[in-house]
Amino acid sequence: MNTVLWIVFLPILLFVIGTFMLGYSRKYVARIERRYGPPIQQVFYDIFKLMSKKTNISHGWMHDFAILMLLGGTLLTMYFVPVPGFHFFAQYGDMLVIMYILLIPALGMALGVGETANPNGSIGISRALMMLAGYDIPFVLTFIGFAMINHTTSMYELIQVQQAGGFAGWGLISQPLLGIAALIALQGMLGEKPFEVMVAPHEIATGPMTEMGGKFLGIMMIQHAISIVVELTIYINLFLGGAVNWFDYLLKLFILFTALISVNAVFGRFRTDDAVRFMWKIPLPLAIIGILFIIF
Amino acid sequence: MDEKITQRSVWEKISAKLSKRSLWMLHYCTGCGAIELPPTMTARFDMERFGINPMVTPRQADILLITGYLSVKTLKRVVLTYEQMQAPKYVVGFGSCTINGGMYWNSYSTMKSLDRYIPVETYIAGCMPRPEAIIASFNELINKIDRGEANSWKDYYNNYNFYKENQEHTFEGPIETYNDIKADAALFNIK
Amino acid sequence: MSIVSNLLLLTLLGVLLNVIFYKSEVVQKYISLIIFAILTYLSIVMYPLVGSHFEIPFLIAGQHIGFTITYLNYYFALMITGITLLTVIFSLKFIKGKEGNTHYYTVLFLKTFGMLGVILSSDLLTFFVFWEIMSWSTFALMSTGGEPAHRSAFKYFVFAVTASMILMAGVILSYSLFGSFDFAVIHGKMASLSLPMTGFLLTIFITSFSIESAVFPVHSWLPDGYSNTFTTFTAYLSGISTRIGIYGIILFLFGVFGIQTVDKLGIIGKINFRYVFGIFAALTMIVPTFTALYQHDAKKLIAWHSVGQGGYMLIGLASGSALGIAGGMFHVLNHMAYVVLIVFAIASVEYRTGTTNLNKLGGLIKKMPVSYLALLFGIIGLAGLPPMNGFVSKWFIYRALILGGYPFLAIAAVIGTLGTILSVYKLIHNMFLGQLPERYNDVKEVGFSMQLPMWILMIVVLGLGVYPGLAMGLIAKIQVSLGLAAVPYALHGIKAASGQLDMLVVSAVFIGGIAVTWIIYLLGNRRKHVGQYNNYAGGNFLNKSVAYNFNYEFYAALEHVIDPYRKKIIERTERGIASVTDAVSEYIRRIYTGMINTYGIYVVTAFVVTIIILKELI
Amino acid sequence: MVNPILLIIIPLGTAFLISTLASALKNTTKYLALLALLANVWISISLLPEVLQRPINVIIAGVKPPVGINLFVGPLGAVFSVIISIAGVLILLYSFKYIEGEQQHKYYTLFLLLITGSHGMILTGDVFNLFVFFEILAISSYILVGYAGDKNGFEAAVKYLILGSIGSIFILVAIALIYEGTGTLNMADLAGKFSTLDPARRLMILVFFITGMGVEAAVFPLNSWLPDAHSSAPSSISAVLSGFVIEIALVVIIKFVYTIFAMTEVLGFLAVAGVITLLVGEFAAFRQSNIKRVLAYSSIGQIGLILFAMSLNSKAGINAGMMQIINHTASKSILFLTAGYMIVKTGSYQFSDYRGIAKKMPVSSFFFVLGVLSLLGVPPFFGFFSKLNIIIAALHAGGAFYITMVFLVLLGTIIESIYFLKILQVFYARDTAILDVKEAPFLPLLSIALFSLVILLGFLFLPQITSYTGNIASELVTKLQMAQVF
Repeated sequence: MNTVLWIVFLPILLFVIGTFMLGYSRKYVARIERRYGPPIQQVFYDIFKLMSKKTNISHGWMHDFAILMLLGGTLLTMYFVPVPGFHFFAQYGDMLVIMYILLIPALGMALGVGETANPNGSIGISRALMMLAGYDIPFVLTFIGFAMINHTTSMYELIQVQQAGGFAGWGLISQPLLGIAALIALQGMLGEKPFEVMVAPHEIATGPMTEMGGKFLGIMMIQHAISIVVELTIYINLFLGGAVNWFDYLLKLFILFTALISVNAVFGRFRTDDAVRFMWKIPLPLAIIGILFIIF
Repeated sequence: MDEKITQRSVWEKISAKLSKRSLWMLHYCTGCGAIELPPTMTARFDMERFGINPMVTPRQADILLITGYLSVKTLKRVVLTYEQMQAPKYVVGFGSCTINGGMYWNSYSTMKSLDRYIPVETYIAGCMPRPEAIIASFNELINKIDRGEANSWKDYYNNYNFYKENQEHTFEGPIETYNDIKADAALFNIK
Repeated sequence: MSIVSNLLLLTLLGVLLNVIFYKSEVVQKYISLIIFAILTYLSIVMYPLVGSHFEIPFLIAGQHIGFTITYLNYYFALMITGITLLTVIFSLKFIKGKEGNTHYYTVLFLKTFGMLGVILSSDLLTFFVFWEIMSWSTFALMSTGGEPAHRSAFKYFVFAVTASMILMAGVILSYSLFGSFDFAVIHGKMASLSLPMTGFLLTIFITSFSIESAVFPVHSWLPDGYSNTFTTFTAYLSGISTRIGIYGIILFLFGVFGIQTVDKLGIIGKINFRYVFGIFAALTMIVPTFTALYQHDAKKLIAWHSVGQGGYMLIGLASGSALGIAGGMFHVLNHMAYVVLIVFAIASVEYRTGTTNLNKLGGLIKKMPVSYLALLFGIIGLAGLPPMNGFVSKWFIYRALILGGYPFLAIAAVIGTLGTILSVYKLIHNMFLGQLPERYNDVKEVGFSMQLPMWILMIVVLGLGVYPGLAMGLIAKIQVSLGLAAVPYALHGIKAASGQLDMLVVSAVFIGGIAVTWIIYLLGNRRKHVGQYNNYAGGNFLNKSVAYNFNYEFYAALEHVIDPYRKKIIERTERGIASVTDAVSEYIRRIYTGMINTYGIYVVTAFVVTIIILKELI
Repeated sequence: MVNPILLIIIPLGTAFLISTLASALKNTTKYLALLALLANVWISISLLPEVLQRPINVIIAGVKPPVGINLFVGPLGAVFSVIISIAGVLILLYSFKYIEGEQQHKYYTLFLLLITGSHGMILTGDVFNLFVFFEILAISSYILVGYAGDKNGFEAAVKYLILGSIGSIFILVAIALIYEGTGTLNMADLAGKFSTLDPARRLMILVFFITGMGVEAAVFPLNSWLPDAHSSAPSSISAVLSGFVIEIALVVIIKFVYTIFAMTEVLGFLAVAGVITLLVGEFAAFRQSNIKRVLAYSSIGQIGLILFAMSLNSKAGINAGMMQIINHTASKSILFLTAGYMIVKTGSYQFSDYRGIAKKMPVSSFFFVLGVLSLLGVPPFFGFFSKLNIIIAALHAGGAFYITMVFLVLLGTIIESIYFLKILQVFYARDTAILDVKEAPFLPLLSIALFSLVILLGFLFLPQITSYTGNIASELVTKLQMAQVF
């Protein structure tokens, strides 16, 4: 019964958290820029407005289906990532599954954008995929290293291992190099500056979103809200010792997110090749050194 | 007009209340007025307070802000862009040029009145209008949406023949935008 | 006896009939269809005979031609006959009217004959005989399709003949060491062999099979060879032909030598034979996959991936754990299913548009939705994303590598997967997505006979993804029969102490997620479909004369990053070897000057040298 | 029992008959030659079972062996006679169409003399007679090489003549030294006495004999005449020369080293020489564009392989070497004979001019492919089994040395495969230049087809063939000759 409740309310919960986090992020950035900024519930208005648009153009059935695949894939990921009090699906899929189902929304998106026949979108996807090659390698490597020392690939068990060790058991503390590498990769994974070249509104007209409007864009924003929480949760679970209760969880989310958007607020944008080079020159060697420490 | 307002359902009222807080703006900057937009967006005036954000593609935008004069060539683009936007959509004419041609009133190549070609929701008078005027105009637009009066976009479907005639007269022939306005009208239950 | 000999004799009959009726395409087509259907049936009903051994009473060098049916053979026989049947069904229309199709089915039968012989053989000599037949028929397969095909087939031949010669050395060396060709006898005597000799022998065999399965430094024959021939052959070759090399590796690593023997072959510390093998496998995953990024021909792109995917199978085998080996073997099946599916989709496009050039296609999703769906299923499998089959086997492999303590091999697998995702997106995007060029406005979907194999393979790809247990049962039996630990499988996944996999749950949750999204989607207003020219272009007017598409140099930025590391060492080495051979032969040729006085000197020299040497000997 | 002497007398007599009756018989001489050779085939085959029971020692003119002249027909001689006779008949059959013109009786005379010399060399039990038959064989082949009468043929014949003469002088010197040292020329007698000679003399005899015979056997570097001679001769003669003439010289060397000199310690040297010959031949063929030169160099390679196999000092090695000889005789004859008509029809020696010839001459091309496959040792053709046996034998010899040798042999095979495949690809090229050529006539094709039967069906008779070659092996290794005579 409890599980059913979780299954029903978890998406809503994470959606609300995600929406407010995005709103907070906009406010935070506005304040750094000395603006007043939008209200914290602004993202909710945006989503509502988009969902209630009267025209919703689409370029074909793949365009329609891509949206379903996008949010569907994100919901899939969401259920497999343990949050405090809910890890029902963790027994059916481990971290490796999560790593690869994380790519389903991206793939769905890419296909839909492809069908819009807009080169801006294609360029955006091309950049997003290249960025993927940049950040995913260090990120997965850190996970591999972490899974290797703990002899498990299950995320739930990794959380428990960390919590058993107390504060010193946190991944970031016990394996600082891996933790830092993963943190940098996480910035790329979230698509925050300086790794947001795939969107680049002034250059390629928001890339993948070029032909997206109305409810399509609305669902994309819902997905964005949820996926941000999910990706942050993955990092928390792997390197910040998971969370014992919801207060702990929200606190960690808040701190981690603030750290990342602070970087986002003050950085410009890397070119794609520079971003990939950066990812392969800083976090990747860090992760490799971290793993060498583990082996020897 | 009044009839329509009274006919609004509760859902539509709530929808208007929420939607008015999120207006994304596509600014079509052909004239000098665009220089006033950065101050409007940045720290001093900060239009994001009202949920107004600049956007780059017509698919995402709610407001089409036309700054300055329009020549035949640019007007074609404006019409295309307008047709590509997704309803409900609001055109804001910025500066005198869009109202009556402004300082180019006797130029042979500029358009004198924007609302002959596409329906305009609000105008901002002035040459050029200050950010305060822009913010005021947006507030006016927000209020209109709240009241359910911002329905000028329907005129394009209602009176398409009028707009099309003016366009074709100016362009000396039809333009192919691949938008079937007649079919769209049916989509919105207009006529 | 009956089934094995029937299998082989039927294939030979197929060769014969096709040679006889080489003028009539219709007769050839139906003969082949019927015979391959029977072959498939026979290989399915072979199951109860597993474990039996047959001999054809005919001596080669004091040795009967022996065949045996094991679980491993059965697994491969099923794949061979099944995929050949699908290829034939697909080819019925595809090759019609193509130049050089008169021997199409003949070489297909000959190739199948060779492959069936190789996998069913129970001794080294039979293995080698059929191996040679297989190599030559592969060469014939690759040669069909004009002058470029001839050139690339020639390149294959150079590699293949080297592989066969190495294999021959290995076969005979083991005969002289063990006194028998029989796999079982050799396996029994393996423990008595000294370790260096074991290592040497194993290296010989593995090298030979590596050439056939296109492992990294010796892979360069494959991409051109596979992509220049008929597209259906590309499917067939990348689907199963290359994997016979993998069969050889499985057979020798685990069946003939045995994992215990192989594990004894240490080099330094943790680095043992398997680890070195794994490094080659890792390079096989990375280098060809990233070379695929640069390709602008669909067939060539897939051919490069065919090389790269071989690395996953090998690295799974190299991991040495039950899970990894199962993953490697499972990946053979999975790869076959999705790569053939992908190539069939490409072939459909080629059939309708006449080109596979990725820079010239686009937007075909509107015209060929079934082919698009086929390609989509295929690339999801190839990229290794859930819920398709490629993910499951890759998951086994990753997990085996991580828990086995091979982080760098695991990361190689991940890098390979990322490269794959990049290039398969390019493939599907440039063919089916983006703007539809005006010249393809009249393109239609392919007919039923070409759709049918694609639908079947789509079901296989998805079915094995959701219910991996369907194949894992057989694989677990193979593992037991090879003396390995069996992988703890369930119908839809893996049961393990930590971190299980249940593909049914994953798929169900995914479908649930899609359903929820669909409800949200329905909450909004109706969507409206628009044409491709109704598109944002910064206010510009689009029409059919405006090329508004992005497919040329799709990953230019990444290529900028990779380019400095792309030294083309392999190409340069190969060219070097070729030019050295040329130079050596040129010098040796010049020994024969054509002048009688030099010849006289040779005779005198030979005389003197013989005296000097023989004086020492006597 | 048929007297083995007939094998020598019949062709010799027919040769004289043909040359005397040439004016009367005109172009029908060839049937006479065919009859003679058919008789040879029958004799040699009927000898085979008897010889395998017990070697035959034929005494000529009633004088007992140590003093008189005799023929010794062991398994080696019998099997080789069969090979020579059958190959001779088939090649003769081919020549019927291939050799035309008024002077053809000369061709048949010389051909029969060549067969005479071949039989004689292999059957004789006397060292000096060996030299005589060697000269008959050599001289007739010099002339046949230049038979076409063109510049190339003449030049090649002269080179062959000069080098061949050097070789025969060496052999003569060796024979003289033998006779001076032991006082006997009978091989069986010699076998017992040879070891009594002092080492220096033995060395000199050995060296003179090996180098002298090595010229004819085409061992590197004594084989420099071969590419010219084999490529300039008429194709039928190339087939004869490659098919069994060089092999005979080789087998004589091997026979002497094993039985008469009984100096198996030099076999290692011969094995190395064989491998070097193999590699030189294959590499030299690698960049040839003249099809007959390719085949000629390939013959060098094959002779190296045979020498290597036979020098392994084991029954298995000799057995395998003999099988390889059979394979080489059949397949190289096929190749030369098919290439012969391709040259005739296209008028070019360059195989690059044969693009797409398989469309016009499908049967010839098919046989060419068969020949190549067997020569390369592709299963299930006969060449596969001989090559397999060679390598088994080599590895049984054991040691890193022989493993290295095996790898070099396999390297040679790789090179050989590559250049042959290049030719095949040209034959089967799709984008054909319009070649206005026709298929070869029936009779030559029949002869080629009969050769192909050997390599195609050889594997069915493998046990029988191995039993014959196995007997040869035991003859050589157990020095059967001595045992039988004394």
